[in-house]
Amino acid sequence: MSQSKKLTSHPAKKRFAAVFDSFMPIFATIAALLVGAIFLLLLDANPITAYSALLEGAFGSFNAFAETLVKAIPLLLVGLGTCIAYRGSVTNIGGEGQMIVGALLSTWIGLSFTNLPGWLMITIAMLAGILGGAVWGGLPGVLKAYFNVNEILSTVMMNAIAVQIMNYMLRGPMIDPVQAEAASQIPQTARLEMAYRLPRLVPTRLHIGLLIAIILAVMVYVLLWRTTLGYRIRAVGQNQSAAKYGGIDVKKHIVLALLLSGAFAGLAGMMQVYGVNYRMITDGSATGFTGNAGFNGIVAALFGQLHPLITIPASILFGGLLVGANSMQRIVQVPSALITALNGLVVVFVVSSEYFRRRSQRKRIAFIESEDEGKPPKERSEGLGEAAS
Amino acid sequence: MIKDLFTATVIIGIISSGIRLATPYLYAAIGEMFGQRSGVLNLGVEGQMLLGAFVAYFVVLRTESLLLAILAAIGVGALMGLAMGFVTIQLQATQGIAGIGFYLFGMGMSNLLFQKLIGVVENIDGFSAIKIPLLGDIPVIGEIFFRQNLLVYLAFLLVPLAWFVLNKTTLGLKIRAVGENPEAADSLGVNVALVRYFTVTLGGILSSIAGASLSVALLNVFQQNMTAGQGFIAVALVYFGSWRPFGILAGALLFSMVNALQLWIQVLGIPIPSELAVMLPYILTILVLTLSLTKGKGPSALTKAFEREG
Amino acid sequence: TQAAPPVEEPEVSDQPLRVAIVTPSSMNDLAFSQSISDAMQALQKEMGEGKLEYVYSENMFVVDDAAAAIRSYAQQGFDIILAHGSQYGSSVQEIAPDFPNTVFAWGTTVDTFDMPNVHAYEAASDEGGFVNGVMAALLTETKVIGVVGPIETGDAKLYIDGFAAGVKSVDPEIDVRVTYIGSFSDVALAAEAATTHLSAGADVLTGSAQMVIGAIGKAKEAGAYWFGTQADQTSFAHDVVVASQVYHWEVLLREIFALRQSGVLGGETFAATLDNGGQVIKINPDLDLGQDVLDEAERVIQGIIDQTISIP
Amino acid sequence: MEIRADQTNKTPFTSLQMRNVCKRFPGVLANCEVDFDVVSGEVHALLGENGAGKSTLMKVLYGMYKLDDGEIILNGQPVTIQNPTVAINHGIGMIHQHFMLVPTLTVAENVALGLPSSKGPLTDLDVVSERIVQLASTYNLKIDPSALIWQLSVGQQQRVEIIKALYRGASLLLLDEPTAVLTPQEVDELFLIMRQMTSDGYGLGFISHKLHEVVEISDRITVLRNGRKIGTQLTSAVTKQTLANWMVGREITFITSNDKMDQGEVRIDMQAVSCPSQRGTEGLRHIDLQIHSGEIVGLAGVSGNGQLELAEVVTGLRPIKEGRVLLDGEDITGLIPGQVTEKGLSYVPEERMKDGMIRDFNISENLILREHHKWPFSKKGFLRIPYINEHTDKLVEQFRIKTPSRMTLAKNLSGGNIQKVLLARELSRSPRAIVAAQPTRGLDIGASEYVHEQLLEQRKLGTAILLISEDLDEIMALADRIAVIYEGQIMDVLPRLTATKEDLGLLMAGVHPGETIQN
Ligand SMILES: Nc1ncnc2c1ncn2[C@@H]1O[C@H](COP(=O)(O)OP(=O)(O)OP(=O)(O)O)[C@@H](O)[C@H]1O
Ligand SMILES: Nc1ncnc2c1ncn2[C@@H]1O[C@H](COP(=O)(O)OP(=O)(O)OP(=O)(O)O)[C@@H](O)[C@H]1O
Ligand SMILES: [Mg+2]
Ligand SMILES: [Mg+2]
Repeated sequence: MSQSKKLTSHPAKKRFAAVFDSFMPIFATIAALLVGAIFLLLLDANPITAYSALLEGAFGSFNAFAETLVKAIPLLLVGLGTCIAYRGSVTNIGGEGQMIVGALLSTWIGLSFTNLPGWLMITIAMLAGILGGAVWGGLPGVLKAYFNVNEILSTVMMNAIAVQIMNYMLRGPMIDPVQAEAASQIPQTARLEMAYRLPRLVPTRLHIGLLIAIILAVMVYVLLWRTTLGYRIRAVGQNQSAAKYGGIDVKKHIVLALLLSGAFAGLAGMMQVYGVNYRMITDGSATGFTGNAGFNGIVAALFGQLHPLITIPASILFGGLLVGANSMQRIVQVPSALITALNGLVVVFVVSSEYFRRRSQRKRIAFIESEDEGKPPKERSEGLGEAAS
Repeated sequence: MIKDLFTATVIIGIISSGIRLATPYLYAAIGEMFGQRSGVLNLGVEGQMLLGAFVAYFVVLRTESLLLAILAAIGVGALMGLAMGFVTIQLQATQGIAGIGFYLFGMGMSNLLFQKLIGVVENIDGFSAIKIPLLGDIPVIGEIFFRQNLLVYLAFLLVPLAWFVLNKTTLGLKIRAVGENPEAADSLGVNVALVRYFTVTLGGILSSIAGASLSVALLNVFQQNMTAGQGFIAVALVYFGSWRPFGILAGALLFSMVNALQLWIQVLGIPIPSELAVMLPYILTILVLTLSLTKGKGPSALTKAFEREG
Repeated sequence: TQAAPPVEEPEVSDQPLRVAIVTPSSMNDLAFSQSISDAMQALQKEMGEGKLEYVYSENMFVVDDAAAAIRSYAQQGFDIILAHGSQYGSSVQEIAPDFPNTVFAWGTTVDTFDMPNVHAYEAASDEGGFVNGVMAALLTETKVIGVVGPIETGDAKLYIDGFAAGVKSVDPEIDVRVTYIGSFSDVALAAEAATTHLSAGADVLTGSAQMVIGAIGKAKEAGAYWFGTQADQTSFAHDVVVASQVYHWEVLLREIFALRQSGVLGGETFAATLDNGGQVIKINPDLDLGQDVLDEAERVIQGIIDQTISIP
Repeated sequence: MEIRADQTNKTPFTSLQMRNVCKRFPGVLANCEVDFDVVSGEVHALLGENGAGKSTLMKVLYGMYKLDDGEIILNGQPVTIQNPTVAINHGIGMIHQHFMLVPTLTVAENVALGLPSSKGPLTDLDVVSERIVQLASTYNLKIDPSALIWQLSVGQQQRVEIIKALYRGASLLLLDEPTAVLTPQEVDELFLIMRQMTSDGYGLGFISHKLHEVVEISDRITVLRNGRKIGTQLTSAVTKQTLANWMVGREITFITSNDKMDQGEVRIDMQAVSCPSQRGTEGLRHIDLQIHSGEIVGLAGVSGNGQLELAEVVTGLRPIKEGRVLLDGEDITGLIPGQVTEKGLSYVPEERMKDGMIRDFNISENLILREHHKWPFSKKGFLRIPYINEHTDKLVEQFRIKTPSRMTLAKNLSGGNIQKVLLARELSRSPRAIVAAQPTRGLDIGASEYVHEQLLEQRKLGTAILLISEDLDEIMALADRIAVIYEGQIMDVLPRLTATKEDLGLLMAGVHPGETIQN
């Protein structure tokens, strides 16, 4: 366990260690896949074939990479919300429900007004998605701040409620008129106007949502560490009683933290409709629509050490894993349940690898004369230890 | 139509459905409560339930032994709990996320094993109803309360037992102290990690039994994803019950009975959309908690990893 | 509108036919997805060694992932791609134009989007539902029948509506009570829904989708008759399952294969009906139902086939 | 009464030596080649500035920190103390400055925690309670075993800590600033107990910043500076002044304010203020109190008599039930804390880690807590990082905050330096009025001196200051007038020049001097 006490503080070595640390999630992913290889062997599949299919499917071609990015968009958006919630010390596991409500509201608007210019409708729809998510996240916020109802409870319950609302809307008021006539009555809405689709970036399914999400990531970074609002959310998250003493309205900022994190999920829901499916369809479950992004986005944020900017590559990596795993399933024909189990293993390994990253970081800090809290602005510092000797 | 709901048949039906539906919640939520009281939030309950449900079912299918089935479920639950413990206690991983990881793993694994080892569902002979002598003969009440299967009785006995362990034993004292102020407990030589390992493992075992109660006692089948979110509801019920066994009992019964009620609403043809009926238990649970005046404060060290510094 | 399909010589070679299937639940769900898997196995046997190959992606309940799978199979050059889920329509519509030589078949629906390489297929599950309903009406003594459904749409609703119509055609006084439990997987709630029906006086039950195994268990415990759909559920509860509506997709698939050999890649709609044998009512031979019930079922089936009986 | 195994098996304490102890934290060498020893029957005091490494040394001995280098020899045997359990088994007990108690449990439960029970797996709280009462009477400690910790005053909580150690058979007891939170009477009681313990053969390690206490109670004194040992002396051989010089490395003057100030208008005006209390016992009852511009009013009283409530009422943290508070004639009743801050009121809360600082924020972030939303710290909702950094550097230097960097998290500062950060924030904003609760608690003498200077400086600038302190010496040294609070009421307000400690003591006990004491 413990290594030699006296590390030589060789600068190149230290830099290497720092780089090594930041790749920790990737190593953890690889370790999880190695464990997964055992399952593959048990299932009579060749792990090497399987994993090269995974890599190929995620990053192997222009189109594969585009698919990975498409998958990463909702993960990144939900992940950004998670970063905010985490700093405000609230636990939002209602991403699934918030995505659904954001999608419902924006789809409803898109179907109600068919003659608007595309850019205008897209803007309105984004706002509607944000609004829907914000309401579905803000409500647990209000319940927590003013009625002391734990947000884990309320967000879990509200996920279930959102699914039922979606099922009702898609078979009732919002059903595709064609389906309303048909015998099968598939619970789906009509398709959005061509003009309303999010513009594509390159001739793949990759849409402009990626750019928007990346811009938002930078904005969340600025929000959290460069604005008074972010400062307040973090202060309330760390110590409510001190925040109150600092003149901060604690209840309001609890609501804000949940509301903002819900807003991002709502936008993710909108983008799934306007950027990918162009209509809403339900199979009766939340996952059918969200693809589990409400949960996986939390994981992506963790991959990104709950830092909005690192969450960008983290979402892409995680998106690639999900896309690649599906492709692996197709090529080596293993049951898809294996993919779910692997997904779980990766999450567990990555979240555990944080320990090793922290430990090695701490060790480094002890020998470099700076305290890097992972937060801006970075500063040099004088070691007291040196001064004392 | 609404007044049809106030007949004896319906009320008896709701109570007895409620008791059955509450059974898995009780196991899972009481297990989760122990973990949380010591400071560990486990969101992986759903995955543990699914694995427990599968393993118990599989063992009955192959051996027809209910005892072995429960032992196997206990074993699997303990393993999952220990793994969760290792990750969150030893490696100090963020608890919420680790739990989601174990949820996905348990769900995927149970599905995979089912597909590979069984494939096609069959009915099994699980725990059958036991009529408690005398009590079981009381009209109405006997039927509701005293003609259930063993795992149902045990679930309800678990509630006072959990209360007793938590409040009257040295172990319970350690659990409460560790969840509230691990530094203080540590400074008195309480092994914080060990206590947490114990509660998380116990939580895993109880979640696994919760799953088994579905597959080998209440339903006698296994189906992929058969828990359908019950593990998450169980976690929510711990908050509803303010981390107290009897509070959890109240929450589990409320949720389950409203769920039974919504089925009756549909059966009696009361004209509301079926989706609204399905939503009812979720809405009412939030509402009741919102309007209730006394809400406990959670254990202060909940979700906080403990590490002695320096 | 149809340009002649780009020449792809109908090869009479040894090359096997390559089919890819995308399904929303798992291939052994004893219901919807299993029915297509059974059909493929039947066809493999029928066509002989090495003539038919198939791969699948199951549990593709995420529409987006299903779309990726469909596109990827098309790229890999599969001959026929079965998008076996009503929610996959949009994806097929998007993808099919990019692969004009590939046959896409979308089930269960009737819409081919007027595309030359898209077939649509569906099951007239209301027909089987109607037959089941007629038998149920003849068997009930309490005049109360309970139905357990997942969500109130699609194939489940079609079956359940057909079932109710069948019951009413025998005796409009019979009470058909329907519960939708809002989920395809909550076995416990499905079981409790069945129990609730039983307490409310039902002595015959039916239901659709994979979570009904919970309900069948309760029917078995209470000795109430059960009617199944989507797969043969007799083996699951020998004593109470009266009849199951079973799909034989191979009937339709055979046609789709044959059309492809003759160069027709799409544009047709198929329905699995009692008439074409795509749908069969399997009656449990071990139950003593009484000859009149069997006769009546036979009469109704015949009536539907020769269209003397129409389902409202 | 049954005596447990763990109380009888322990070898009695004879001596302890720590040799060459080194302990490093990231960027800090907290202990470096420190020697420290205690023998049976003595009190060995540790002295040093804030951050000198005193707590660290004690925590190393108690197994809470791992030793980086050096050795520990107990009763002649070298020992390794990996964790507190080992320490307890060796008969070492520790009273932490931040109490190690579980607030939601009872006294008896806190004591019983971690010990084997006479009833096997079941708790034996009745037995434990009995023994607590017994121990308590031996050492004259009054305590109710069934009380919940959070309901107890700090003094009482400390007694629980002592009982916990005694109950476990500790014979070497380490006390880290035990007197900082005690009233003078409680300090006297504690010293009585400590003397009784040394005469029973206990060895005691003792940390305090109050030189008179150290001189009064200890037999030997070790001084630390910057993590290194400066020297060890017999207490009888040193004076307060030499100790002070040792610790700080320069001359210390003990300040008192003798200069008469011209007082201005009434600035803080409390009119018949009542409010509910913290624990549902007594709140404030019709408080009338005026503080003038350029005046320091000292609020004396035994802890828990309404000081916290009074401070919070003025600063807007606690709602007022009746009456009103004026600042420069303007009604500030019912304003929220942010608005009160806006009006120019500064507050130094007593529980600084809980109420005044954010543990996981760095020094910069903590320094802007009050005015983060105002120019020059922010502009249009954006923080002005360069200015904030500049500001931090200035205050770190001005208030001599000892820290590796301005990015250091508050929780990694020594207790005294945390207090300095807080004071820097509150005093640097040119307030109109200051409410300061126990502003020098836990500060070393150099720092206390500095704080006192600052308060007098503020007074010179015309600020109205309410100084809440349990340290009568501090109040007598600084205040112009002294108000005494008892059970939520102001007993009397005396000018400092005429006040005597005896009168104040009586008032603090709820008795007016001259009155006959009735029961
Ligand atoms: N857990 C820790 N992590 C990092 N640094 C620490 C930690 N504990 C103490 N330090 C640092 O070690 C040094 C010595 O701290 P210590 O608490 O021993 O001082 P002290 O003498 O007790 O001071 P005070 O009189 O203020 O209580 C300080 O610079 C402090 O910031
Ligand atoms: N949980 C913690 N994490 C990091 N540092 C801590 C923690 N608890 C205490 N510290 C630091 O450890 C050192 C010793 O803490 P301790 O509890 O002994 O307080 P102290 O130095 O005696 O404080 P005071 O001045 O109030 O007497 C301090 O520097 C404190 O800031
Ligand atoms: Mg200290
Ligand atoms: Mg200190």
